[in-house]
Amino acid sequence: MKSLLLILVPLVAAALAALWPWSRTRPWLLPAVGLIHTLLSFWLFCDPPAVAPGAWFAFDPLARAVLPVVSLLFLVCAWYGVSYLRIRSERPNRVFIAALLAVLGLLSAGHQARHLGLLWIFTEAVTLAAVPLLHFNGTPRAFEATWKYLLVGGTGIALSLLGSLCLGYASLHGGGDGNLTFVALIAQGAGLSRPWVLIAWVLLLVGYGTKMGLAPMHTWKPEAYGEAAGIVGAILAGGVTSVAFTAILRVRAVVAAAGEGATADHTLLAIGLFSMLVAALFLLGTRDFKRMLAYSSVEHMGILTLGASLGRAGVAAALFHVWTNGLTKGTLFLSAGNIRRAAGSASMDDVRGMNVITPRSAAIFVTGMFAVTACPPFGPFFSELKVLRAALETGHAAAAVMFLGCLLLAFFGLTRVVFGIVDGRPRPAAKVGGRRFSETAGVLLPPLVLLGLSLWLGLFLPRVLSDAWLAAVAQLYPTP
Amino acid sequence: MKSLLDLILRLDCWLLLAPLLPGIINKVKAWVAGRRGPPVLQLYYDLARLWKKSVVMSTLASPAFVILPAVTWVALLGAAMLLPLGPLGAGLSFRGDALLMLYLLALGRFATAWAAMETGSAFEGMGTVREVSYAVLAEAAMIAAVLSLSVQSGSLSLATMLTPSLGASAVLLAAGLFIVLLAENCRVPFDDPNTHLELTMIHEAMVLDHSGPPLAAILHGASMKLLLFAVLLVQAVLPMQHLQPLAAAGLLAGGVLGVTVAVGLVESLLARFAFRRVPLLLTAAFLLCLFALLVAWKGGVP
Amino acid sequence: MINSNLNLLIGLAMGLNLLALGTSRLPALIRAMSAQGVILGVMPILMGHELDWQVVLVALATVAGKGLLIPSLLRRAMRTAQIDRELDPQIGFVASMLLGAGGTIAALALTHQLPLLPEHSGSLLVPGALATVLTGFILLIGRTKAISQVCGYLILENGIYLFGLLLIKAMPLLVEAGVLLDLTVGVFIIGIIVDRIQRAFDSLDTRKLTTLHE
Amino acid sequence: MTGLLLLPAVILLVMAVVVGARWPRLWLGFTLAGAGAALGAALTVFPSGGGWEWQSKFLLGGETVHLRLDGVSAVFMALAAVVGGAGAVYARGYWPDHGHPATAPRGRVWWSALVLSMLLVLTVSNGLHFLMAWEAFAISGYFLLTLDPRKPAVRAAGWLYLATSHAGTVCLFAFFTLLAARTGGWDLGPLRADASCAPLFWLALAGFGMKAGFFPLHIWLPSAHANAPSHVSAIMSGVAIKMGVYGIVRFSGWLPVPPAAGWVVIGLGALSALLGIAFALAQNDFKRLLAYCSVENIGIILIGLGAALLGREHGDAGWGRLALAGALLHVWNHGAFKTLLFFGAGSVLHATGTREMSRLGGLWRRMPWTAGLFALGSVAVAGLPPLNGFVSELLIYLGLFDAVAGRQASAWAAMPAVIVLAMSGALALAAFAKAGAIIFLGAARTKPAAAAHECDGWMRGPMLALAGICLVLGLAPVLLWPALASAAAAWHPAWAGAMSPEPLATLGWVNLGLAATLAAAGSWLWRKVRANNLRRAPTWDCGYGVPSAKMQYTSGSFAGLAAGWFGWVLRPVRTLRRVRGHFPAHALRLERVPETVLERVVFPAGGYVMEVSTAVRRLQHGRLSAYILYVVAGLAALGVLVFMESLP
Repeated sequence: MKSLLLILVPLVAAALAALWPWSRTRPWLLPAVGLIHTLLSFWLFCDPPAVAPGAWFAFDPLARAVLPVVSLLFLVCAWYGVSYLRIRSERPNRVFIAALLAVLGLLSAGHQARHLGLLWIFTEAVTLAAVPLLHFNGTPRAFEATWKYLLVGGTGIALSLLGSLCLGYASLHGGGDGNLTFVALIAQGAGLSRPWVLIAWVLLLVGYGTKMGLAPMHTWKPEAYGEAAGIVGAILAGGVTSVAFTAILRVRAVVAAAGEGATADHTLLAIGLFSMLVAALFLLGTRDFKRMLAYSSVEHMGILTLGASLGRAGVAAALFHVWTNGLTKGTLFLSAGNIRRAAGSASMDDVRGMNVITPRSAAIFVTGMFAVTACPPFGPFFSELKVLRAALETGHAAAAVMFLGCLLLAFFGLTRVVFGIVDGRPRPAAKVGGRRFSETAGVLLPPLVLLGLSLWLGLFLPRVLSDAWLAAVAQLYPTP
Repeated sequence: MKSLLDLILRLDCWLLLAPLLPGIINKVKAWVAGRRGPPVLQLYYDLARLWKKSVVMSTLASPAFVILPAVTWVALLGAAMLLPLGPLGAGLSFRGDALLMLYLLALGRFATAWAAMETGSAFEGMGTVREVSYAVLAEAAMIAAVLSLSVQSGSLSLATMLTPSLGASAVLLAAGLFIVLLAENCRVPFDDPNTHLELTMIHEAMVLDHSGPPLAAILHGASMKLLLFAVLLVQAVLPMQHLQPLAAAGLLAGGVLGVTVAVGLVESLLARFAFRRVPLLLTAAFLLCLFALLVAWKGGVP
Repeated sequence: MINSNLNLLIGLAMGLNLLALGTSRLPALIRAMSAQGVILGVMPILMGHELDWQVVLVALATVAGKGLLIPSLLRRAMRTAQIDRELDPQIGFVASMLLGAGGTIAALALTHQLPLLPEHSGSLLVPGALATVLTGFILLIGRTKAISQVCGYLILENGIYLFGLLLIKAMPLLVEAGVLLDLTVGVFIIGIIVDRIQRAFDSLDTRKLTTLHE
Repeated sequence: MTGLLLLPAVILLVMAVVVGARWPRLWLGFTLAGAGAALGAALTVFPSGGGWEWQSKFLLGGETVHLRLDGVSAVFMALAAVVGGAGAVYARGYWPDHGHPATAPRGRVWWSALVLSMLLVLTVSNGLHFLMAWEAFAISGYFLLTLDPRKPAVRAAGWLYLATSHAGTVCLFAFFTLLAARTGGWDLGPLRADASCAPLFWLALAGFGMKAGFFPLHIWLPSAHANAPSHVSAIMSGVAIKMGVYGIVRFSGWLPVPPAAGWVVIGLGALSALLGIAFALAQNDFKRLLAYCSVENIGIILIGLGAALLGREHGDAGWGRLALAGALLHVWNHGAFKTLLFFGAGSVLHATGTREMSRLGGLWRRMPWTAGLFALGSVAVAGLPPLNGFVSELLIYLGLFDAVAGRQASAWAAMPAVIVLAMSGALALAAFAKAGAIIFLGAARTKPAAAAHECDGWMRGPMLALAGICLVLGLAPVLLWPALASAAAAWHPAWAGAMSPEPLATLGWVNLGLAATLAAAGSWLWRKVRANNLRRAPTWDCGYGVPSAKMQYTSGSFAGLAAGWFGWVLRPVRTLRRVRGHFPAHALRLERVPETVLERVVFPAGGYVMEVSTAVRRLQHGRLSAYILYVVAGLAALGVLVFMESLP
């Protein structure tokens, strides 16, 4: 029941927001819903409900291992959103808020879906609900970004539907009774028809990989993140991608049950490393610090995929990385949003000396940059080291070398851009650009809190969390 | 009491006998040129006169300018005291005193160089540059020589090191050390101590501005350095440890005299090299010492 | 007998693919697309097995959506943009047709490699689906006008729907929910976007949409 | 006892970090007290030799906190404490609030953070915690280095430092993770038995070597040390690069090493020693000269360490122990005199505002203290008796000579090393004769040089203290014997037990006697000169009428001869305009010595990578149809991959 509330509360609130007449008070719906949602998800986290094997919806171990961080991220972003929307009071926020809440609800649904079809439907729904968020700014650039997001994402979604159909046909061919819950599919196991399973795997990997933003399907990411508001970027990068990732994990379990686990792992390894490499190469050259965040997100999706290909330890590390990466990326997107707003541009070529104009946001941005490039003692360091260790312990030495090399290149790129905009003499243009941006607590504390959470995850990772991840791994690897 | 006497005797050897060598060299050169030449004791007179003279000091120089010659002098004397004197043996002997000797020579070089740069004169700068640069190669040759000595003696203190075995390595070593001697003491063909074309000078150019007692210290130090190298060379190649003390002393004295005369002959028969060929000669010295080392290594454990 | 009727329709749809690939006039493209939609719509009813309400629902929705609603939306967008031709495409019309034909043959060949259920063995469903999907991709990649790309996307959807017909008996939810949601909402929003792009860039040429790049 | 001193040290430094931005005096007090406590903690370790260890149940990053301080780490901690304290005092005069209102507070905070993180690096005994402390150390170093990030040169140097340092850290990621994968846990400690860990040594060598900055991994070092504020250059050169040495020493002691390790290390050491000092000699920027001299000294240390490894390889030969002692002692000595020299350089920079030697000259008149102290530092760094530089070099020499006398295979490593050591010593003499002479002697070449001013007490005090350390270490090196013995024992237990400090004791007496004689003779001569009256006159320039400051030897002309012999690696870039006509109007001769490794190797390689990156980035051209094509391409590629996989 509570698990359904996780879905219904935000959706109802979205409807409410759509009807709410006072645009000045409407933003407060965000933190309110975020708070309820967080409380609910942590309540569920602390005493997980029993999962009926045939259930289409459930707060199962995998959802338990990922959903809390999504709602946590949403809560903090919502808090930021209040002050952000106050700054952007010139834009109508009705659709924006409604869409944001709808995204939250659909995300919770997608994370809890244990049925191939439902999972696809909700992923699709999230994609569509995110569209208004992207053209909130209403500029031509925003429309272009939205158009690309929609068409590339739509293609991916279509492919994942085709994949789902193929998987369904595989089950039908294997004498399945049309029950498409993952449990049933895994139970069918070797009964599934291999060729169809493999076709389905490729299609689903590409489809959901497009949603995750794995190279070479990542092309929508820089455009979308580069034009979206910081808060939207944070939620897309931290929340929406995680749905696609868990979807891939669930499908992989089915493929492994069908006896093609090795193939699946090889494809995951290949595409993960490829994404890291491509992202690193882009990072070396990009001159726009919001697009930089998008590429960094591509890189971390690659890390997740790499981890997912490395067996139990790797998947556990990947789930850990979902948390650390989500929170740290949130920090970066929010503080980058502040800097973008104060500087009036996102390009290295006209932004400089931000540690003079917005000293606090710049400090948070730099710290977050170090955190996301796996500098201890922040969370990503530990999760990436776990991935590395999993790679070395499973004997993927070459993959480990490439992983480290890509991390290094990415570090070069990130430091180049970040210190390029933070240091140096501030351009006078930045000062006169629009009305002066003031660093209020409302725009500083949320990224700071996320950074603190990332630090806390690194230094004092509570036992219960790692146990939750292990439980999820146990769900994904039913046979020991 | 015995040691005190020994010390005094040793000091006398070094302090009093050293200035003889330049005199002898000059005599030899004069003799070859068919002149009478200055008396052998000329340097003693010069030293005594300089010691009484007043000092003229460059307006640019700091007080260190007159103190540093003393440093050089002490460093050279210290190096000399480490060197065993035939029957007398070494005054102070410990593992690694050979290296201390090399580094004391370096200390003397540093002091001289610093004092020379004090004046800001272009000529002294030139001399300094040449001195410190050629020292790099000379140092390499010296260390190779020390290495070969320690290899063939299996020891690292001069007293026991200088027990050469007659043979190929001794010849090579002698040649190498003789070249180093010429270079380190700024003799022809590296340098010409008594020309007055400053452009041809290394050591002389460095001391152009000195006068009075400091100059005396420098000249005396230079003669000590010459004696030091001569003694080292002789003991490095002539086996004398199982001779009677007096015979050994005689052999040593004769050897030193021979080296001195050789220097004189070289000076009067050879012309000074062009500076670009100096490194080649020093490299040759280095290679000679290196071959000596390899020969000694082949020679096996003594 | 039934299979042959079905195959006839599928063959027709595949023919429409080639037409869509070959034409340079947007109205023709839209017409081909909508005709294909109608054909796909009636297919489930012809598939023989007894008509339960779900199948009928799917059929009606498809006909309404793909046959009427979307084409009218697109025509409106076309009128507002005052364009009715696809000029200098990325992939020429002849080339596209050849590609589509080649793809169709490849799809037929591939289908022989795949294990099919006995009742589908003789039908053209799978190759038709693959060919249509391919056509959709060719249009998406090869055309530059937003409207033609939308048509391409919809033909892609048609292909997927065609494949879904394999499963409509066993797992109808997957098919209908997927297709309906996808079509209605997706196209609705694409319509809006087309409209907005039209206003923002006063053109529907997606080649103008390249301000965002590295 | 050790713990009782270590805890307050950490607490005090943390408090210094906290108060640093606001209250300078309080910060100074805390930092000094913390450094003192750390020094005390280090000193308590030596006599016992046993070392100190503390394990708690407290989890940090999922690992129990495990601290340990043994002979090896104590040697480095003592150095860090001394330099950290001295630099804190120096900074008060060199980088004061009124001079740098914006950056001085930040500088204080990062300074304490740097010292603190170095203490942690030296004490933590767990892979994860080591990496944490290591990265904190590297990053605080970066922020200290770029205290003045408005200067493009500083930014470039800072980025190079950060990038190379992270490259090293990535190697360490691999090193510690592999170690954890092999041993099953992150806890560090002696694993001398487990031969499977031997190959990891190469990773450690690369990772820590990046920080230690031996040739050819030194690329970041010259620009960083030259552009940083001088007290930062001092601690970076005196201590920070030693952390890299610490890593190599520590893990070559704890883990088994491959047989080739000793040869490689001694070879790298010889290379760095010779080329480092050759580059130093050719520099015109005196801070770059000092930086390259650090490369040389790291090389000397590595020669000692390599000999120690060889000695351990050949059945615990005693000479290995001598060489190790020499290497560790040289860590200390270099820390002392290099810090002194950088402080001196700092006060010159502070007084004249230029780092170009050829614009200086005759500074001794305006700043006699700095000149004297710099001269003393030069004597020490050139390894001349009676100062400390000679002591450690002698120990290394003794080790190498004994290796030669041993007539084992290792002799073939030792003999070239000896020769290289001697040559680099002579080159160091030339380099520092040049530096001291061109900066402080002769006549002032420019106005700022003529208008220089002596540094204030805050800067002079630490310099005097360090000079004192150099003197004490030179005259009474035997004081350090227990430290070296316990360090050697901690590095290789078989080398525990009594070993006679005989070389150091004798050398101490000799140095003492030498110093006394020098003082006596000097003062005697001085008095004698005063007695027969001293007269001042212009420099006699061989009859030339008007000697001018322009006629003096410059740094370029000084280095010309010896640097010419190394032209094959220095590759100097000359711009020459010859003298023309009877009354030449203008002649010019500029000479720049490039960063050979950086400009001939690293930059081209980076250029290739950037070309690839540009080519890839062109694919993100914004055309939607191409993006969909990429999706299809990805689909096809994965399909092919899966098809290949599924083939039997």
